[in-house]
Amino acid sequence: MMGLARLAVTTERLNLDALIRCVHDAPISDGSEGTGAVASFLGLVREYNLGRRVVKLKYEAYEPLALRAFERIDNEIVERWPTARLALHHRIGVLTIGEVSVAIVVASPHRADAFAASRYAIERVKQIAPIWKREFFKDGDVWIEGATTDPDDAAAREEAFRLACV
Amino acid sequence: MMGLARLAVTTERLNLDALIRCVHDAPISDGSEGTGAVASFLGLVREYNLGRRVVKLKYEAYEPLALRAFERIDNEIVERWPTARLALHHRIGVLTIGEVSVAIVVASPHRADAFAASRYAIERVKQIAPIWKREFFKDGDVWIEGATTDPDDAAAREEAFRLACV
Amino acid sequence: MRVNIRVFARLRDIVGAAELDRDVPTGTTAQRIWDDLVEEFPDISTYSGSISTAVNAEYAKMETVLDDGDEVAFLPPVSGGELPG
Amino acid sequence: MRVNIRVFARLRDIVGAAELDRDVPTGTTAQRIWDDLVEEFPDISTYSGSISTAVNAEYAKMETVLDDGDEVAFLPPVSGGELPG
Repeated sequence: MMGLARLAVTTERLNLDALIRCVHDAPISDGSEGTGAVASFLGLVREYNLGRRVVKLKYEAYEPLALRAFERIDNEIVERWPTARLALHHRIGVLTIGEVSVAIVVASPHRADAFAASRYAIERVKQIAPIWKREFFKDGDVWIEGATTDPDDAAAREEAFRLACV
Repeated sequence: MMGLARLAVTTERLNLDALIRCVHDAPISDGSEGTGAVASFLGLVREYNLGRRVVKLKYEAYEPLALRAFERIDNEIVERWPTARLALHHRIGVLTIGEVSVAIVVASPHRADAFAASRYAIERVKQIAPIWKREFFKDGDVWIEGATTDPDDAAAREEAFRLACV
Repeated sequence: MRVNIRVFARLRDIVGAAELDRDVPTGTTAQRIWDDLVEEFPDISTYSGSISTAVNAEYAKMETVLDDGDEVAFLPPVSGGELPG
Repeated sequence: MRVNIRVFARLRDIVGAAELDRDVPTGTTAQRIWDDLVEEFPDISTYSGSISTAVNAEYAKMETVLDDGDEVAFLPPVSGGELPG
């Protein structure tokens, strides 16, 4: 059986268990202790955003660049947390309330690293992944735009580290 | 179908997906925004601990008190993060390498709360749950003991909040 | 009156049982039960400074006076998981 | 030479297509492509201060000189998810 890619942009429904197996079965870089902690994060389509009731969302990505952003985040994580192993999938297309838009899993020997790296990953995804979100309401829709973050912006990275509490 | 208990001590294999459904389907206290974030934590039996190669672990609990500790943690979380919803299962009995001993899921409208509350939950479990761990090696075994923490110890709670980065 | 004593982890190993029933006089405290247990199983004395106590599955002080039928538990330090780092 | 232009999200809505092919002179920069696009679709001009650019799926500066067959993408600000709190 082909192994699941650790990093992906996909129209398929996200499968957390598959992502966990993907990082759990993978050898940890230093090979010294084994996996003791797996921290996961799921981002879901929330029913209300900024006070508006959401009917559905549509995610659009510049896929090749999004994958490169994920690879960059993966490298940043290994650099800061050498024993951590990341899996990161983002769904695109139309999603309804309660569906999972992003799934992040980090396995590591100890829990502090797994928690910090998973938080760091989602902050960096929000900062640098070229993925846009269109919210549909009962009577209209809007593209949600945010700040543009240069992937090389050191201040943005620092902010992600700060939120990851390291 | 009977709903899964949000808090449990069990000899059964832990099922993260079932725990996620359990908090995801549950109404969030303030009912205002819906679930936007689900943070999870799995503690696994690590192959090496303190430099020793582990063959298997045995967890033993004082079950009724452990459940009360979980209820206490649940209350502490709702008090600090009113929109968060916790599920917390701890396995007991004999576990081999790579098996999941504890599973924690927190759903909330926003990710900051889900991350913080899930980290807080595992720190509090380690502090106050009457669950003991026996490590078996190739040629012997040892009970792992730690500090005794009074559940009312405010300093311990503060430390858990600090690790949760709040 | 009769109380049910529960011990865990290494305490349980030393005592050789998870539960013991003991007949004790009215007014007996958890501390007194522990002291009697130490007399019976001297190897557990190293835990005198570190155990917690629960009465009827609620944390309690060692000075708690027991009632007939009470369950008193002596809890060694919890595992605490991994060391920091 | 010919370049392939890619636009996303609201830019794509305004332009009415995800991709456009344009014949441009040798030495054309990403900035020049954008300026021509603004002329063609004036409603996108509000993005002139906030777009990022990628050339062949790598982030690039607006001053980047394009080659024949290059793919130049104009990226509106990413969604950034929820507001703080």
